[in-house]
Amino acid sequence: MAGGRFLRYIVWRLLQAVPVILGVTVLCFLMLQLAPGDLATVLAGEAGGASPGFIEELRARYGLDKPLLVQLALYIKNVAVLDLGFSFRHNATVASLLAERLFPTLLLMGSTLLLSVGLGVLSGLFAAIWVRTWRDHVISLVAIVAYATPLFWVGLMLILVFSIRLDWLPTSGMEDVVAFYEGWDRAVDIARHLVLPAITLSLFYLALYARLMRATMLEQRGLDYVTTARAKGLTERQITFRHVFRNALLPVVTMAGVQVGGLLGGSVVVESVFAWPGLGQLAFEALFSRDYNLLLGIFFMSACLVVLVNIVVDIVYVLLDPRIKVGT
Amino acid sequence: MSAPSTQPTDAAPVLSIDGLTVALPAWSDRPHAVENLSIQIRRNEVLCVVGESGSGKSVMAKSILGLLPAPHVRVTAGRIAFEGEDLLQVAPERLRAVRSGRISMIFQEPMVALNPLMKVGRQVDEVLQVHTDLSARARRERVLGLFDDVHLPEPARIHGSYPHQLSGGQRQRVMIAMALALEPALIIADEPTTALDVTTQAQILSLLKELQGKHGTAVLFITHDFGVVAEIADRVAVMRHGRLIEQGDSAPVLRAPREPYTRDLVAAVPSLIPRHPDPAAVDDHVLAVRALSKTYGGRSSFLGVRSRGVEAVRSVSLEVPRGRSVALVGESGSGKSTLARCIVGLEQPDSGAILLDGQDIAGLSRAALRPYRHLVQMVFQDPFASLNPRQRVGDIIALGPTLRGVPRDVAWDRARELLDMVGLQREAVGRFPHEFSGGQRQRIGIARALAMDPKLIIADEPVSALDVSVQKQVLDLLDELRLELGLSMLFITHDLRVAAHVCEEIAVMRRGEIVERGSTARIFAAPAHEYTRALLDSVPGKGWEH
Amino acid sequence: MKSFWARFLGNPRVLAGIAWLLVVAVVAVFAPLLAPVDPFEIVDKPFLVPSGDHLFGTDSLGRSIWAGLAHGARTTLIIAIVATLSAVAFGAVVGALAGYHGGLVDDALMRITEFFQTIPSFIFAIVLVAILAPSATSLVVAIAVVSWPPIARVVRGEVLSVKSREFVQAAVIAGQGDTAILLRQVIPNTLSPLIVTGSLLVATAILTESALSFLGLGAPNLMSWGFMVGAGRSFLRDAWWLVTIPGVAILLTVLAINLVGEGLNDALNPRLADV
Amino acid sequence: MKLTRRALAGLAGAVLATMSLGQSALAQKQGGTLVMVVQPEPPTLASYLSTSGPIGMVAAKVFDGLLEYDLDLKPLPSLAESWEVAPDGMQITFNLRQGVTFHDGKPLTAADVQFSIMNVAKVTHPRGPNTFAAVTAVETPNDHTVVLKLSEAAPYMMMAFSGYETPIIPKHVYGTGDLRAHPNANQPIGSGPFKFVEWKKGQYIRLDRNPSYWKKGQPYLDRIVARFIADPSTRTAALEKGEAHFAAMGAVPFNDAKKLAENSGLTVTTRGHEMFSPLAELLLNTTRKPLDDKRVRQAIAYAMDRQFIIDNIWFGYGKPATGPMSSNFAPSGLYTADVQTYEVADGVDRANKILDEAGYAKNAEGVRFELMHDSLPYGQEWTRFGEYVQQALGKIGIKVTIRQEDVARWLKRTYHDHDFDTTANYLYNLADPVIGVHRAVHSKTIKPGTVFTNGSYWSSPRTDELLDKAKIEPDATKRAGYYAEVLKIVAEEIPIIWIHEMNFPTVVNNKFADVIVSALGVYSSFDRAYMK
Repeated sequence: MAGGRFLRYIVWRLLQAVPVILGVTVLCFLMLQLAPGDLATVLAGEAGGASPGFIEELRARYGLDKPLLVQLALYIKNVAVLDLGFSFRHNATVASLLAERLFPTLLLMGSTLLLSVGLGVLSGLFAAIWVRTWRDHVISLVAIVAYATPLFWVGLMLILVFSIRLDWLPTSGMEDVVAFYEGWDRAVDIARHLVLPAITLSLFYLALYARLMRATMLEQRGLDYVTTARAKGLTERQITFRHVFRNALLPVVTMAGVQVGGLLGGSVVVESVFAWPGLGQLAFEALFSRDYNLLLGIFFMSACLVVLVNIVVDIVYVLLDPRIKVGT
Repeated sequence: MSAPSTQPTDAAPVLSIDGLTVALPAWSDRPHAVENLSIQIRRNEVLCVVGESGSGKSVMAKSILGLLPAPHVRVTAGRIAFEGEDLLQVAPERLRAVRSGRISMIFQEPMVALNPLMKVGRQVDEVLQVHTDLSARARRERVLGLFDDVHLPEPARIHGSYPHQLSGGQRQRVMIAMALALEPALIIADEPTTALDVTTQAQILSLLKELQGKHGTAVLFITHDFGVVAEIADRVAVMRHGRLIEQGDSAPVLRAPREPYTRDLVAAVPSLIPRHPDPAAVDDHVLAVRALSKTYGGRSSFLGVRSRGVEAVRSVSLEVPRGRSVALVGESGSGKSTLARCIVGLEQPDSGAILLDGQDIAGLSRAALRPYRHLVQMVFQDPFASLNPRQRVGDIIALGPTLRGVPRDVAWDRARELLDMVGLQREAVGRFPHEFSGGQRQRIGIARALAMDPKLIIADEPVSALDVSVQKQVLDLLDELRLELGLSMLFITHDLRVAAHVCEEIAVMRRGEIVERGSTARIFAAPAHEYTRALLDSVPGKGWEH
Repeated sequence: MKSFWARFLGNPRVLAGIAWLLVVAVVAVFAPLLAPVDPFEIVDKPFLVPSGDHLFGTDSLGRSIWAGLAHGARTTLIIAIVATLSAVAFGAVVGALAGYHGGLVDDALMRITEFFQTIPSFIFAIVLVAILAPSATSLVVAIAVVSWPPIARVVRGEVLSVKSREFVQAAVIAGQGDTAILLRQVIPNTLSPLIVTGSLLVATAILTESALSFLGLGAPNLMSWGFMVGAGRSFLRDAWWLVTIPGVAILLTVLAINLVGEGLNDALNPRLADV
Repeated sequence: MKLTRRALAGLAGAVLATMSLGQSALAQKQGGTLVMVVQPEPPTLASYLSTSGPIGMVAAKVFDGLLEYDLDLKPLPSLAESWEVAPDGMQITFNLRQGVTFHDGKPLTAADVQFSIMNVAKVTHPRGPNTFAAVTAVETPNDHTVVLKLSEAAPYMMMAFSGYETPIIPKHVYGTGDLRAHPNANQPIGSGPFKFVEWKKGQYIRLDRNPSYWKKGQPYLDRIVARFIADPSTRTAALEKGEAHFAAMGAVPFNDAKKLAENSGLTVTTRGHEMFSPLAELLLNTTRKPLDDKRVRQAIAYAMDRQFIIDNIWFGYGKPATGPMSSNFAPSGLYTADVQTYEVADGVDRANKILDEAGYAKNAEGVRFELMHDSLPYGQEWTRFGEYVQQALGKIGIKVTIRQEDVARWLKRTYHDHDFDTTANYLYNLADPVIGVHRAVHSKTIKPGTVFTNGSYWSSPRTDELLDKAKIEPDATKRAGYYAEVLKIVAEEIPIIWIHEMNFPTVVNNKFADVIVSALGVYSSFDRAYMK
């Protein structure tokens, strides 16, 4: 495919994403207005009390006294120039608060995606190769149980076993706050902290992909092109790896794209259990303190992330499947 | 190239199947797919195995190379002797060496028989890679040579193409190149032309014949089409319900079959000689289409990227005289179905007129169209998709009348009569479609069309999905009903034999245009347009008349 | 080909799933007879280990875990099923309209569906529950609101494929109106994938309910398994049975639903099962 | 210059403190990092704007106050080397320590104190405007003398000069720009023992030793890191594993604290809350029927089994309360337990009898009337408490439905809309009844829209009068007399069902010592804490 055409496709997809993201923002904005109580009350409550005059002053200051549509228009106008506003609770710009959470979020999301897709595809692949043997049954059983296990339960159990009983890994956080490692040591330290949350969050998706991969592998194996390959004299291994594998990967890629939104959401629980400084936890806090600028910023950013990942998935799809045409 | 050390003589069979029995899983409607089957195929010979669906011919073909879908379908008895070995007994490695090395296979639908994600050159190359020690460069040369042998244009371009970038005929040529790669002793071709257009089919058949003659390969050719048999076979084996009915040299079997079943089958093939005499000219037209055009797609987006649409129908004019049957003949993509869909109001034409009993219905809204709906009814191609699986036959047939205000019990009574008329039991009203066979469902479809008392019936390939014997019955039924009820019919088909059987007039369509129109007798006798001639030349078994 | 029921009930996984679901259903229906106390009532000392007196022990306030489990089965199932039904109903309507009408209607509806899919669903559910204040109704609403988009997509895809089938064209030619075609011809033929997706959605709904309860957003006044897990989470290490028993109940039920749902799928689309 | 009795006592305390410091200094070495769990993560570090716990826990290490307080609430010198209260109580003079610098190197002067009181505490602080209501002016005769002019005597004010309650902040930093959205709100600059270094949002705040702290050799710790762990079970795990060394104010679940106390590497103490004395209460809306009926309120009070609540919800961390004042005020003589008690063995019978007599008959289902209880959204314990209330009141024929809303809604419903039947709460008594007790029952504190005030809307002219007298009464015995009567009246009227005095467990890793040395507990500066 021509590079220029590919670039045009990406630009086209990005342009297409604009109304979606805008729509999500408006939807969220209006939804949040339904919640009683506002930032001023919460701040006053948090501060330990304040006079009514002071609360009114806070409202005026945060623009909460303006009519709803004016607030919305102002917000959209600002978002259009990528100004996500100011979090009065944190006394910092929303952009800076989000920026701080971006790396941990992407790290957790990325490693979870990698782990779940990688291991999920592998275990699905082997389950399909060993179909109807005890090894297939073990993989399938583990997958279906993992698929049914509540996330938080897994998290608590992993801490109990691997941190407290075995003392192999830290319980929580993203890095050691006594040592404050630098450079390479820091990377290793972060990796050690990442292990448990990433495993917890991947488990469900890993099971999902393993099951999907196994099913599509089996489905693909019944197709005619596999019979052709067999008639060519290829070994089963060659058929599996040269022909079936890539075809079976396509639905998994599609599913992975769909799941990114879920991944961001599911991370609320994991981040809370493992004290991982991601967007999910921030969203949780922002919601309960009615810090709507921040919460909307988080929705905005996660919408962007989801849209971006979907574009990436589409590109991967184009690369994997020559039948998909670019530029339509 | 490794030639076998002991060259088999012409008399000795290349492959000999003895007492082959293939069991079906317990839940199937019969215990065996193939039962005690014995056939031989000799060098330099084309053996056609003919049979209707469910005869076990494909299962037999697949069992030769051990390609049955294990573990449910498996060989339970018999021998498959090939070059001194029993293929049912050899070790897996040996079987793999035989596959493509000594016996290769061509499948019905090349689109799905090729890996969609792999360039076709690589897919052919794989055969050489697995079975020979040739270098990559040498293999590429060989693949390009093979592509040339099967008359693929621009072999280098094809080499780097994906299956979806090729036409159906080109794909099948790739499959043939793949089958020929190692000059095997035997090629098994499982309905290799069924999915192709008539003209392409003719080309592929002649290619196979040419290559077979050149290499002296034996070909086991599986087909349901006696025309194809007549075209290509040296010998014929007829199968039914997993058993061999008769076998022999093709000319005697086709001319004078011994077995009644074979006789029925042969008799069911419509003749190429038009059945209806040249009709008198009539001015009274039930349907007149005037300069009709229809373009698909062509939506513009806000970025100003405007995709060009497909002109499916280009300024077509056509008349169906009252009481006549007109065949609309063309290959896939010729626009014949689009034209039909415009006439019944499933599509809105872009321009032109559709005069139904003199009333222009083109461009009418769905509501405005409703009073005219009953005038034109349609019989569909796919007997499985055309009946709602969740409705009773009575409701299916009575739908149109009840919508026009006929009380339900009256409509159901009429449905019973209609079922009787199309040769089904009256009790069928209370049953569901899945309880019927394909032919029976097509009869239900006809009954549904008749329930509206239409003036015109549009039959869109109504028999192409049916077995030969059933095909004939449905065609005859349609013809009888038309004459008896004085209906007019627009019959859409790709099969000139079918057209000759039921239609008085023919219109030939290509690329959205009607290239030739005239009485069936005239067109068969003296085709004016070169495309019509090509179509007639491509009809398989045209020289054979039983 | 075996019949649907033979394929469905001949599957041992399905039988195991159905058996467990039956047990849960019986317990849920007969909870007032099987555990004739208010599940919130303090019946004995706190933290009693499972024993003859209290089948599954007591929790941190001395409430019977068995009573909680039995009455909680009701709440959990009702919330999950009502939420799923609402999601299925709404998703099916949106998907059917989009798929059947195509064009602008399709574009608009699918864009809106995309909005809902772009917002991380669990965060969305949290926000909804917080806005509506935790209650059985708001849990149902929240779960339904985040669950309908996949249903809409499935139904739209099915409708698109069914719509192009010839019997729908036959109905058009017979003069049947759009709404009638959609209701009589199209929708009945999209039911099987809808049932499969819907049944699996019940499992997801149970997990979502328990995760929300874990975060303290469960319905007050109603005993549910998620509530029990949420209330017992702090005592995981001192009194394992507080969390483990409802946790296992959730796991087994979700597992059972998945097994049955998959069995349904395999039985309705026998292709895979017979490879 | 005449020193008052209190100032003398303060001086004596200071001397004692210095002596004890000198003695133990031998055992103390410099170094070590203390990781404290702070829950939840503070939104900012502007303790001059907010009394929010997490903010104070961190900011109190960065900002000094004019005074410190020991475990018995005795004021000790800090930035003020000495102080003097005029005999009529209308003037307070502080003599500032010299040579104190802020973390940016600039010297601390009287102007900074003046700014911190007049422009900050009296204006932006949530409690300050009340506490310092009597302050009319702050005079600075020279760079190290500060004189507070009062409109009336305010003896309670002496308890409000800690670095947590009234931080002294640099005028040259916070005096410019908008104080309520100041860039340094998240990067505080003070004169305290620890300097702010960095804040990784969602993870930790890092404070490093201030080498030029005015207490020679102190602080001992090199660093304090405040870590944020949202999940309570994980917090316990981190403490057990030694990844965190310190947790206070409910950061550790009460049941876990009990278990951690058995861990040989950890010490659990309940000291360090004397300055706060939180009281758990069942708050009744006395403007609603039938809660406007004293007899109904008394019946409800009888129906509560306080010891059961303490044992099973707070796992023993608490002591039954007798009224709006904590027994922590017993040493000052202000507290009395001589009031009507509801902690009786036959509480349920008495409650039923009272309600029967008052004419609230049970219907066929045994229900007299129904109430809605709003659970306090500050943690699991309060959810359990709500469930307990539901059960306990069920026994006396009151059907309770629970409503669970989030903090924003609860605050609005309780203090803004006043739209509730019953709810729970815990109010701090703080260092003096004037600050902590008056707000719960005085008619002046019935202020819709102001949070953590008189939520029951109950008051009486007599109690108002007594409270107003107690506020300006310098004589402790007289004050005690006023309060004794107030407590008696309130216990009988029982507009709020006081449940228990909350004891928050503080968990300290045994590697560290002298962490809790003040009534302010976790809200103190940790300048004496050291690693063994």
